[in-house]
Amino acid sequence: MSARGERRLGAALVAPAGAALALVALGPLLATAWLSLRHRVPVLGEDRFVGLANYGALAHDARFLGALANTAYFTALAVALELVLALPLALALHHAGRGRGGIRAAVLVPWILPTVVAAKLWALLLQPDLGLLARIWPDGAGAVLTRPRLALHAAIFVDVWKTTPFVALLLLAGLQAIPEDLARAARVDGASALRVFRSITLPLLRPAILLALLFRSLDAFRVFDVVFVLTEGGPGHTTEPLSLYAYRTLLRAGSFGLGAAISLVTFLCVVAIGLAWLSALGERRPAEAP
Amino acid sequence: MSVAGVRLELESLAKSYGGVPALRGVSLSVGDGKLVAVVGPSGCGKSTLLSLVAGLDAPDAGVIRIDGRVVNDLSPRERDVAMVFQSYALYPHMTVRRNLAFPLDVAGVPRREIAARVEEVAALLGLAPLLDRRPAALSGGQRQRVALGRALVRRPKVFLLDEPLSNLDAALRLGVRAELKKLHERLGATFVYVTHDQAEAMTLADRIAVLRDGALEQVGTPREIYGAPATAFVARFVGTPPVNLVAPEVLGLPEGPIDVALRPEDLRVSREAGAAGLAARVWLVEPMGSETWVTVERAGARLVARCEAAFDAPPGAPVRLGFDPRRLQRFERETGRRVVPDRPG
Amino acid sequence: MSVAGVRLELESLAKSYGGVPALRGVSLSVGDGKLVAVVGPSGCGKSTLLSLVAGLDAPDAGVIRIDGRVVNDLSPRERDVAMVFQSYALYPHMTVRRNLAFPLDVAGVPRREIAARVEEVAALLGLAPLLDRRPAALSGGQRQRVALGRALVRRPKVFLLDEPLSNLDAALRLGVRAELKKLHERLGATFVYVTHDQAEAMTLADRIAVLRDGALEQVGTPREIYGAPATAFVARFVGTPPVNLVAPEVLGLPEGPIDVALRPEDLRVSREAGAAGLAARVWLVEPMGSETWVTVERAGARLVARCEAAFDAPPGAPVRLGFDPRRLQRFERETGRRVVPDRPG
Amino acid sequence: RAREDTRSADRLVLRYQPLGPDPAPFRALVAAFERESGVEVEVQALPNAADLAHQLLVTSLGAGGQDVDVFVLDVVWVAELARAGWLADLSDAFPPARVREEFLAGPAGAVVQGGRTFAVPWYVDVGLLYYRKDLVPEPPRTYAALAAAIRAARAEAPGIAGFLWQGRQYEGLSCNFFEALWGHGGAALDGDRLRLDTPAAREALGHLRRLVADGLSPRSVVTAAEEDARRAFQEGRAVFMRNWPYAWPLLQDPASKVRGKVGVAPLPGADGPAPGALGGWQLAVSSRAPAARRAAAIRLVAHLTSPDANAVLAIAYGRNPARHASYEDPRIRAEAPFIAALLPRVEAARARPVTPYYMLAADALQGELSAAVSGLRSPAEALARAQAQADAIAGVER
Amino acid sequence: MSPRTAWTIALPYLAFFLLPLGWLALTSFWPDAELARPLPSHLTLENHAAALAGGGLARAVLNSLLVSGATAALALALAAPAAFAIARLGVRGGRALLAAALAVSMFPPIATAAPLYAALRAARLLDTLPGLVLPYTSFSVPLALWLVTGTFRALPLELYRAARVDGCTPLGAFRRVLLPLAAPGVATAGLLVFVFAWNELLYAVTFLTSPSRRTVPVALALFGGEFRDPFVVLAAASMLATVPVVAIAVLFQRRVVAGLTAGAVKG
Ligand SMILES: Nc1ncnc2c1ncn2[C@@H]1O[C@H](COP(=O)(O)OP(=O)(O)OP(=O)(O)O)[C@@H](O)[C@H]1O
Ligand SMILES: Nc1ncnc2c1ncn2[C@@H]1O[C@H](COP(=O)(O)OP(=O)(O)OP(=O)(O)O)[C@@H](O)[C@H]1O
Ligand SMILES: [Mg+2]
Ligand SMILES: [Mg+2]
Repeated sequence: MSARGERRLGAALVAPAGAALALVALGPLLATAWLSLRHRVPVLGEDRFVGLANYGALAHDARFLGALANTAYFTALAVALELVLALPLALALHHAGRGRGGIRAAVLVPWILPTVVAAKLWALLLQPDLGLLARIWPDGAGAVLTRPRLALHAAIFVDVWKTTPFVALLLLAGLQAIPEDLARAARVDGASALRVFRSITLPLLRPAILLALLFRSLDAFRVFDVVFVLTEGGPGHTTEPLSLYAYRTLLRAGSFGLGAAISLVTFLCVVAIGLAWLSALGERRPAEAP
Repeated sequence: MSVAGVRLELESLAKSYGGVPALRGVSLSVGDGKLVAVVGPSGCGKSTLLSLVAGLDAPDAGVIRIDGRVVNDLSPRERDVAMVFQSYALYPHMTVRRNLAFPLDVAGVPRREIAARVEEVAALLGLAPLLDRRPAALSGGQRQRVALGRALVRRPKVFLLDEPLSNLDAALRLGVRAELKKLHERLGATFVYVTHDQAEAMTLADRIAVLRDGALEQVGTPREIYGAPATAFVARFVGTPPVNLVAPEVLGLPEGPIDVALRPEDLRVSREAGAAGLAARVWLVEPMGSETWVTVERAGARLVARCEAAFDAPPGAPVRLGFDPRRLQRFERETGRRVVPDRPG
Repeated sequence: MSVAGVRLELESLAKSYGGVPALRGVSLSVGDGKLVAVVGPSGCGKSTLLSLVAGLDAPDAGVIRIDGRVVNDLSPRERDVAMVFQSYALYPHMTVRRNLAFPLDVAGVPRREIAARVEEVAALLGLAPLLDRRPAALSGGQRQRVALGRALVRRPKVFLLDEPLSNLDAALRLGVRAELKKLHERLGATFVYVTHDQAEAMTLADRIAVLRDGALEQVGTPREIYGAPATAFVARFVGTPPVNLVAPEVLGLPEGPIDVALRPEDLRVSREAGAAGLAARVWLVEPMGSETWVTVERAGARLVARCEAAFDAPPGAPVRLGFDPRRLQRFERETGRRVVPDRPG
Repeated sequence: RAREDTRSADRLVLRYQPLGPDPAPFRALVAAFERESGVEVEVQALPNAADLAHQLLVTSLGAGGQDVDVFVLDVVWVAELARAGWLADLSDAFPPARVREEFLAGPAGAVVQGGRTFAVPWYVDVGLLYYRKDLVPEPPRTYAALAAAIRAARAEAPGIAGFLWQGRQYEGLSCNFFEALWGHGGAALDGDRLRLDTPAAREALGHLRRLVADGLSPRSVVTAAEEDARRAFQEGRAVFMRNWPYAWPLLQDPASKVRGKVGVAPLPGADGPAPGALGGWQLAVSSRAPAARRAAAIRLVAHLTSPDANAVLAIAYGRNPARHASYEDPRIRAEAPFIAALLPRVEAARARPVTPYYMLAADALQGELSAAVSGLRSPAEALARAQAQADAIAGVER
Repeated sequence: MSPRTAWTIALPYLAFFLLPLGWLALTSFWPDAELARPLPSHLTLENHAAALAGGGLARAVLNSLLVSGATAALALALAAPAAFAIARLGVRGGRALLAAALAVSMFPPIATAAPLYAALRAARLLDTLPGLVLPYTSFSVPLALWLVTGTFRALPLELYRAARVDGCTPLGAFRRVLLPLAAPGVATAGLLVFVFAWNELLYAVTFLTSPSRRTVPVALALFGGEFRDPFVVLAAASMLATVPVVAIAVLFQRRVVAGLTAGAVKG
């Protein structure tokens, strides 16, 4: 097969995935983009083109700006913690000899548990009055949910608890791809375990870290369930993320145009984050040898 | 800047991989600043030996001493050895320069000195123009040179080199070999050098250790190994083309429970019709440029002789063989052990 | 079972990697069922050449013809070539047996025949006891043999071998080399054989192609390459130890814009006090077992001579040098090109 | 064309939220209709999360399909969905006058919009004051009495919490707020317009905030929903609780620590008892259903809202009937006396503002209420902001 | 890192992850009326019985396994060849596709629910399991695509080349050499996608209406009453429903092993 033939084959292989994406994801995207340019409130019988007015309204919407800040804070802190916690865990999972299968599966359970249940479990544990934590530590951690400035951290905590296994699993997959010879060579070169980690493992893990960062920060930016179950955005919208605002605007309040605009802004933020990660951490891969 | 070499002692080292023995009790002592070449057939345990010394694998049994100190429980880092891996094990994410600098960097050598030493070693190995490439953009031989360079930039107590020159061309190999010799003399570090190249072993080594199936067959100076091999195996293993190991009858000697060995350079082949010697027929003539290897057939056995470059003869041509009986070596046919006294004709 | 060899023609092949030229217009024609050895310094483009022929990379320019048919646009599979990769490229998830069987399996060869051919090739390469291991559990030489075996089980039109024996010990290498020669004769397939081992090139090849910096320096029979090198580069490149390439004055000849080359085996070194010849001093004596390499110093230049094994002298000892002037070769100093006529004394 | 559109007239889709763990009594009720009418009913359960249910309705109705025929509505959705044109006009089968006559005033007011009936009340809920009979001799009728009763009870049972209610940022908080508002003599609706920034509203919200700030209510109420309050109260950890009737049977559970010690009273007000917020569900018919199916659907609604059905719901699921008469139903009086006794409460119950954009505004309102209750903002500021948002929404309409 | 160190590091994590789960497990045996107490007076199986009553949960687990399994299989079937093409065939715009995949998949689900509902209705796929598998697949293709592409890129290029010379078509080399070696990445992707589909609620609750087609999250969401929150039953149900997935995770995990490419190439 010629190079051209190969490229044609490549296109053929990529096409189904591309089509699946375009079909199911691109359509709604465009529909939403169009909707965001309209003022559409079916329950009020409103439906007209307003251009960028919805976006203009958002620029002055304190609730929107608050949600944006909440989301950004949530994303930054949750993802950072998850990564920092997942890395040692992934290494431990990678190196655990006997009983590896068991501990890997065990660690995964929080992530397998349906989010609703996980969040409810923590809502119960963190309940300011009756929760286990409140009993052990009244007014301290037990009361986080009642404190506007702390409640968001509870959501971050639950997200970390639930999602660290996911990140660890991604990193583990990356670790498995690093040839063992390299660490051996580095140790003979005099590197301490820490140095091997810093100079060999970490750089070679970069693609996996990038992947984890990308998917986690994009996903965290769309956080919904955890907050919804834990606080529903309260007290006083202090824990409300963009997705919850969009959800309420779209479906509760039935203001489709504005909801679409919020969704689209969320989406654009997500795209920006993705691009930022890609350019900050993107691989510069060398041409390959014959 | 010279590091005093240290004594490396191995005592009854044994190692097996999942039941397959790779080393079966190897004892070897390498003196301060000496270079021992480890040779042996493919799969005999050479690389295993190095990785035990480096501390990359733990021996199943036996003791490793560096400088009199038992290092079995030390990490590779604490053993202070440099190693060239047979598989190179270059760091794919680092440029050649950073690959070379890595051991120094780890050791906390000042930046300026690192740069100088990297340049030096790169010049030595002809890597200077490649310093900013990644290993993936190098040819096989270039990669091997980086692997070697990464060991040579250091000044460890012990160098462990696993076929460091196998993928280099003859001219380069010769040059690097000479540099290695100089380096060895200058540093006085102890070297363990695994090679398949006899010229390397002969020219570089103070002593050669012949490994066979995970056990030492003989350890000796190059001259001893070549001139007085302890076993038929060693005799056959060193020398290119290999020694002629045949029943004594083939060379017109009395029968016996022995085999006799005669080096190809000690077998004279003459085409002159009237020449004295044993009658034989040419089987194969291989011109090597500087000389010609002639395989002859006699009494059902084949013998190789190194002849001058100009030698030529068609297969089947009758020739006469001559040799100096003093150069014959005798080995028990059963055990392969050398028959002493072996001097008399 | 013999496959007719095919003619392999390369025309002005060029290839560069991100601006770095690896091949700069190589034209080479390998006749039906011939074996051409490709030699050259590390990084000169040998592996690149093979990967272009195999169809693994597309040339930037040039034409590749197999059997008269332009194959530039054919996939490796359609070109029907077998290749040994310098880096082995074994399938790590398959046992040795499945690695060896793989090309046959892909080609849809019946199971029974696959088994037979795998056994055959495994026996040939001494891999029989290792058939059920994975590559990770093999030694370096064993891996290389698997890589070779995977190419040899097939019966393709063209074999491309990239240093297939570099990690094998001398004895094994000799054996495999002989088997390769037999195989080549039996199959009659066309071989392109990259090697650093001169003995391999000389004994196996019908023709040797000397590559330098991505361009062909000379193509010729082994005898031509060794006996009548077209350039000083070729002269220096073949022969171990390498040819002595010096200014004519060093050998007591009249000055001129040329260098003269003398093979080490053509330089006689004599310790006898009264011997005739040029005066020189011993610089280094390297006993190789079968012979001794003696480096002498004269007029600021160093010359190597191959002497008999028994030769010995302390460094600095005065010696006399002799040579047959007819064996001298002359090269323009500027261009490196051979000066013709070069026969006269 | 989609499967749903070709569905024949004798097959209805009913979407509702499960009434309780045991579906059998409800199934029997539906089965009775199927037998009588020969129409098959496919029952689809919605999750019991009001927001999610609302979303599903909006999604499937908004898609313009005939995916459902009969569905349940929260009291506050009727105006909105009717305005959107998604609800069939049921005035022929259920003339407004008859609805007003047969059903409780609150729900009747919610389902009749602009002189037409868009839904039929199914069952109702009402906010109640639960109190500890063992600690409080007489249920308080005013806020001041409530505070005094708490202090008195605390002298008897030190450390006990005072008044539990629902302060989490969700619709429950709105109910609590409107109850306080009515308790302070205020009202939120001025014609079609929501009036939130009024002195009464400021007082009401200030009152809620003070409950927390003064320690009459534990701080945890700012995150509490019904179950949080109920569980704590059931453990005997509080003197008073504002909750719906559903809590009653649970408080009487054999494992309950307050079994037999609980009384129910109207919510206190500034000067006397205040009305409880009206909750509950209505049944509506999709305007998209073709005529034939719509007729069957209306019959199903009639069946499910009949006095008999009211009795089944009351007895099997503890739901308060929407019909006046049912409170006199001997079956209910015998088997669910607590429900029967609630008649004064449900008659007094008041609906949250009945306006098409209640849902739009409530969303903004909840956040501000929560902010005030948890001390983030002063009640005045919070209400001003809520008013601004409500106006923005309403203003857009103009 | 020695296995011992690894365990030392892992133990606090295990505690962190498992203690709350232990509490959840305990809760599932907790009498509902006593949930507000520090400890239950006795343990009961009533909650489990309630969770299993009517067979709805078992049915939901089955549905979820079907949906998640199909999603994982389909996503991998779409993503693996595309990843191969991007990593090895030099498809033009491969990176662009990766980026686009990423972006598109990151669209807030809430914004897509309504348009997808309409699309599925038009395709007569509403209230069918395939109708759920389709959107799940396209939203999980990007993760699988990225993960598997990365894994393919980490494999030595020489292996692909060797397979080609040995007579494989590009697809043959993909199937016989690259795919087995990418097992850790593929298994990880499969597991991640599986769990994504397993946990998804919004689409499931929107697109599925028949009780017989409910997935686990939907079934769990239906346990509540209007105000009642029978957390103990939910705990029991989620414990029961999670067991099969953990078993599946263990199976997937078997394939996530190191050193698959050891011994392949030198250099
Ligand atoms: N990906 C690449 N990028 C840049 N340069 C490359 C790349 N691959 C190979 N080269 C260079 O191309 C030249 C030819 O490489 P090639 O592998 O063909 O050499 P070779 O003759 O096989 O050498 P060796 O004997 O060392 O294996 C080398 O100088 C090498 O550094
Ligand atoms: N992981 C393993 N599992 C099983 N056997 C192994 C393993 N590693 C090595 N071996 C075997 O141990 C023996 C010694 O291997 P080693 O690598 O030391 O050989 P070597 O002398 O270096 O050979 P070569 O010259 O071919 O590199 C070999 O026979 C090899 O097959
Ligand atoms: Mg080895
Ligand atoms: Mg090469």
